[in-house]
Amino acid sequence: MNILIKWYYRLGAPLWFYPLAGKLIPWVAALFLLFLIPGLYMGLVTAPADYQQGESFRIMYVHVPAAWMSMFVYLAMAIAAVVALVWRVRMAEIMIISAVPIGASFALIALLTGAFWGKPMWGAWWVWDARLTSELILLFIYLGILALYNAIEDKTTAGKAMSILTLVGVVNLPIIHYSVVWWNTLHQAATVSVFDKPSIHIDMLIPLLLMATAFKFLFLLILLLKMRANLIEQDVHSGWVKKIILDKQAEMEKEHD
Amino acid sequence: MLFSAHQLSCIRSHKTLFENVSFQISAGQLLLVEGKNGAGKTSLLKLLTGLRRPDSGEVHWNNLNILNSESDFRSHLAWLGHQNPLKEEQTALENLILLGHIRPRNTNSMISALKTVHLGHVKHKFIKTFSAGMKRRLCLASLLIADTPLWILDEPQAALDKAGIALFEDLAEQHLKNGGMIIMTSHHSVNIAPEYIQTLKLGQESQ
Amino acid sequence: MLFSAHQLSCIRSHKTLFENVSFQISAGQLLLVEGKNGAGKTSLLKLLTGLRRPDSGEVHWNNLNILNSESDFRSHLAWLGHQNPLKEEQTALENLILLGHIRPRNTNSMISALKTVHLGHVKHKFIKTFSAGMKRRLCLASLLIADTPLWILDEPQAALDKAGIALFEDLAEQHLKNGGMIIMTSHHSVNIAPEYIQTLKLGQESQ
Amino acid sequence: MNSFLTLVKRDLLLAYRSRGEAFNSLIFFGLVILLFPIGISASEKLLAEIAPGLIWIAALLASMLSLDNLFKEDFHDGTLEQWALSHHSLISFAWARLLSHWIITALPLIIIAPMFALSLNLPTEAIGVLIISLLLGTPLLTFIGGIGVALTTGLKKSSMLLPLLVLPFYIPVLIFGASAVDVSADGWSAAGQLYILAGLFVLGITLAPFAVATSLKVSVSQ
Amino acid sequence: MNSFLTLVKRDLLLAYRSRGEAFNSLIFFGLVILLFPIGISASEKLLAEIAPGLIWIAALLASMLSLDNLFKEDFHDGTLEQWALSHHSLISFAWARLLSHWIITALPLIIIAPMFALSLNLPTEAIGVLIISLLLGTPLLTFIGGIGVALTTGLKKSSMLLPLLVLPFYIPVLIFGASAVDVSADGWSAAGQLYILAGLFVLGITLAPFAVATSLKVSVSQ
Ligand code: HEM
Ligand SMILES: Nc1ncnc2c1ncn2[C@@H]1O[C@H](COP(=O)(O)OP(=O)(O)OP(=O)(O)O)[C@@H](O)[C@H]1O
Ligand SMILES: Nc1ncnc2c1ncn2[C@@H]1O[C@H](COP(=O)(O)OP(=O)(O)OP(=O)(O)O)[C@@H](O)[C@H]1O
Ligand SMILES: [Mg+2]
Ligand SMILES: [Mg+2]
Repeated sequence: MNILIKWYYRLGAPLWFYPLAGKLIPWVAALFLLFLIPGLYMGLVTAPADYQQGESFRIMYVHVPAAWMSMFVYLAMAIAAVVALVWRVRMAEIMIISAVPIGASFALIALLTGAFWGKPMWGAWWVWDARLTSELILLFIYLGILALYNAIEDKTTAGKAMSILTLVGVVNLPIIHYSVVWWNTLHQAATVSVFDKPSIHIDMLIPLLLMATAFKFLFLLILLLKMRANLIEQDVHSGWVKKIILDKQAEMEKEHD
Repeated sequence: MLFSAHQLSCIRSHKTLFENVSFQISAGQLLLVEGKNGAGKTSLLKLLTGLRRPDSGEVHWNNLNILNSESDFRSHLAWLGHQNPLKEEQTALENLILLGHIRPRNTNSMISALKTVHLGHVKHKFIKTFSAGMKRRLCLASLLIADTPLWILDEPQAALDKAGIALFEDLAEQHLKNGGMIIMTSHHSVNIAPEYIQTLKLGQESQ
Repeated sequence: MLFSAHQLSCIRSHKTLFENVSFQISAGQLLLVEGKNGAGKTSLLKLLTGLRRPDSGEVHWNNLNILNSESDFRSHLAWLGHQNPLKEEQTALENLILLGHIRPRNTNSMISALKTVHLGHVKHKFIKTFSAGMKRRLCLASLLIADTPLWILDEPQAALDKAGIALFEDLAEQHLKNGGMIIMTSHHSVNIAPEYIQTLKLGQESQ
Repeated sequence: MNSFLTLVKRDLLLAYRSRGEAFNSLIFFGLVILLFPIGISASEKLLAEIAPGLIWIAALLASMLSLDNLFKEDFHDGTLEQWALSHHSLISFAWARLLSHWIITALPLIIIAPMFALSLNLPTEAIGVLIISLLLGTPLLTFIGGIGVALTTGLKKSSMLLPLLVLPFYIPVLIFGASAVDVSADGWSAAGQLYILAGLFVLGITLAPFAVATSLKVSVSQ
Repeated sequence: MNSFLTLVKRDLLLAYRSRGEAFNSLIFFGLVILLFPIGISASEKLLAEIAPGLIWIAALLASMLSLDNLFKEDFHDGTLEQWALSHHSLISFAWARLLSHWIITALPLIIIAPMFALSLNLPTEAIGVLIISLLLGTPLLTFIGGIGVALTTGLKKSSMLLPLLVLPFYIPVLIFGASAVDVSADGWSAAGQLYILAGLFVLGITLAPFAVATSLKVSVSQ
């Protein structure tokens, strides 16, 4: 436990986090490509066409991972919100605010791809069905969090307010996930489950899982980039940024010599 | 009883208002916070009450950080800010009753407190018909019915006329004599026996 | 130039605040309205500006009732109430420009007026980051750019620190020297050469 | 507890003193419903068809607009600061305000809703469900809205943010509330929708005051 | 004239600074329209049928709610008092405020209305009439509403009174505006309704500022 707390606070220190993130970024980017390329190839080329949906089902390889990620990102934010509120770790707040636009983008992608998919499948871009509505609500919650943070000038206050709102929004996650169970809807029921045998052909499943993993690394990649940017932006006036700039200058001078 | 601040600093919109402010007061002492307009007096008082968190430093009540022993500290504190926490649509007495619920009560009766601040004859009038000074007096009355040793007051004399200021000074001196503590700001001289008073000057540089 | 009040009286919620108030001031004079909290000082000033109608009596500017020669009177008047007519979302300079449009302008530049009240260095800052005293100073600056002989001011010194009060007294004395007139209220002593000052005491009965 | 009751009493008294304010949301509610027959020159059948949704939307809008006053006055006159610094917990303050706000703004609206429903030709059988759904739903609206208000109350320009913050949480309430009335107007059982509303009600009413109290603490520290 | 332009410029600048506020009525407008498909689970045909009325009612409500801010800030911070005591007439002040308020709150709404209209399946032919009717009608709403606000702005609890005061005058505008769109959606000419709106527009826009200025003078003297 003690180690955990120590680890926490070290991760909570910008001076420590900033260079670490810098080192991680190329690796995460490499992992992202490693999963993306075979995932795309298998999904778009080798996977068999669906007997019912034809080729249009291939949009699934973007839709489903994006939809999953829109929820995963939110979950990660909610955990960070607990950390931020209980232990007052500022890095957790930075993480949330950096993750919000990413999560919102995933939600938007899920909505758009879903709509494009829905037109041939259901004959309508949009229906007011439980899953679709709750996903739309998720997008609004993301936007609300972003707007709230930007509206409050004092960023300490803004961080706290944002964390509270993030936690309140968690109720929406189970609603999205179980909407297909609780209500009979047009939308597909769960096809992949941890406990059951998946109800999807293995040739379709593998690229889907590859894409889902690739999306996770994409999230991590953008998150690290954004967190670094947000940190620098908020702390321009503080000591550690100056120190990093000085270190960088010293490094460059060494290279010149 | 001991109230102390250690190395407080406060930053607002990237400007350091003050740094390394420390002091310590005990029973029967008054701390007068002075400073120019914009020196950060109001901001300092908010740190001392715990409404704002200091950007660095700590505030202690009986040697415990007030952020850790919140409820204990608060049951000893009476705060009066720039504004008057009064409802225009209620009478003076109704307002006082509500304010009485906020802090631990002592044994003084509401009516006698109102009389002390010369509002006895208007206790059933609505606040909206009060002038600026009358409202401020009613707030002072709320201090008299509270059983809290520590008063933190932001410009308590504002809007009071000369009689009102003299009254406040009387009440404050009484409170100090009974072993209370006061922290307050003021732009004017305070007529209280100097042996009670400590002064803290904020913001030496030109604003 | 002559400003005079004749037998003014004012009634608020069935209570007569004052009756038979009369005075007369001419160029280079200051009328200091004194009185306890709730005596009716603010109410009197509102009668003098024409914002409220007196319940009886008349106010004259150059021997004409101000209610009849409204626009002439108003182009000679600068009024500053309890509140600061400033917009939080605008900078000091933008606010001053707008206030400059309300009254006839004299030849002073805005920038020099801001410098006079020691706000030159924050002229491009938003009002919402100003402290109480800084806002009040900005309002004083608006008087400096107006070409109006008659100033009517309700507690102009409120919220000002000592330096601010001294500054105001300087400005007021300058205005009087130039043949202006001032009517103002205050709870504090006013440090202006006594030959300029007339005093009017409101509300003799105990409030 | 004592101070909780005092607060509720204070609020109700204040509301009574300035009666107008209490009728405010009621009038707005009536207005929205009233404007429709005028604006859409509709047949009775059409009106009856949209009646459940219309009443619920009117209730939602009225509730959202009345929120603005929930903590504003207490914030600006410093009362909130006083409560935040008192030895009582802010949760009881939040509870008291939310409860009395609901009594003042939503209860009258529920009482008068059947009248509007009938005038819109909603079948009499659906009236009971309408009332139950409003009784379960409007406290939710007030309590969820309270979180949004508490978060934005310190801001000068909060009004724009509020709808954005609370609407996502209002929509589910609207969906279940309106559809409960809708199905019962069509002669079906609305039990499912009402159970869900009841579940949300319990959840909201137990958790929201904590969120409100925490948010108020944050707002007051600005 | 100079001070008139300065005032308009100030208002637009302020609105730009606190952008949120300007979007306020826009968001509310969108909200009301959005809630309907959610709340009444309606068929596309039904939606198209109520679309003209719905859009007009949403515009009316958005306009009415935004009124609250028309003179409130100027009243409370003493700016109104200053203008009342200036040697300029209050009429130019009133004109400037009304004009900039319309630009800030109504113009964006008119620009975005066609989008909502299309999403509600309003026939494309009716879009033109919709815009013209809004262009003629919303200034009327603002100017008439301005009189109500000016009358009530000094009162502490003004919000309740306002709808009661202005609504009777809003209803004719709503009737002609909505029916203009309605008939043109059915393929008829809306010229009659638009002429009446235009007449009201001219009348309102010339007379209202006088009434507003007079009412403001009364309010400020309290
Ligand atoms: C705008 C419309 C749509 C939205 C907002 C949407 C939203 C979502 C969401 C949020 C998920 C993740 C659910 C979870 O993990 O619990 C998901 C998964 C999925 N969606 Fe969609 N969807 C839309 C349209 C469609 C359409 C038209 C289809 C195909 C007919 C489709 C097929 C799927 C499938 C197969 C999954 C994976 C289910 C699972 O394994 O859980 N979606 N969608
Ligand atoms: N909300 C805010 N945002 C940014 N800066 C602020 C804010 N409030 C106050 N300040 C700044 O903090 C400084 C101190 O303000 P504070 O109100 O503490 O001063 P004060 O000493 O109480 O002044 P006064 O005597 O005028 O009351 C001021 O210079 C002001 O510009
Ligand atoms: N809106 C009102 N309705 C009824 N009575 C009022 C109203 N405003 C003020 N009064 C009464 O008028 C009297 C004078 O008020 P006024 O504000 O003029 O006093 P003042 O001399 O300016 O006091 P202060 O020194 O406190 O500013 C007060 O006794 C007050 O009760
Ligand atoms: Mg201060
Ligand atoms: Mg006064």
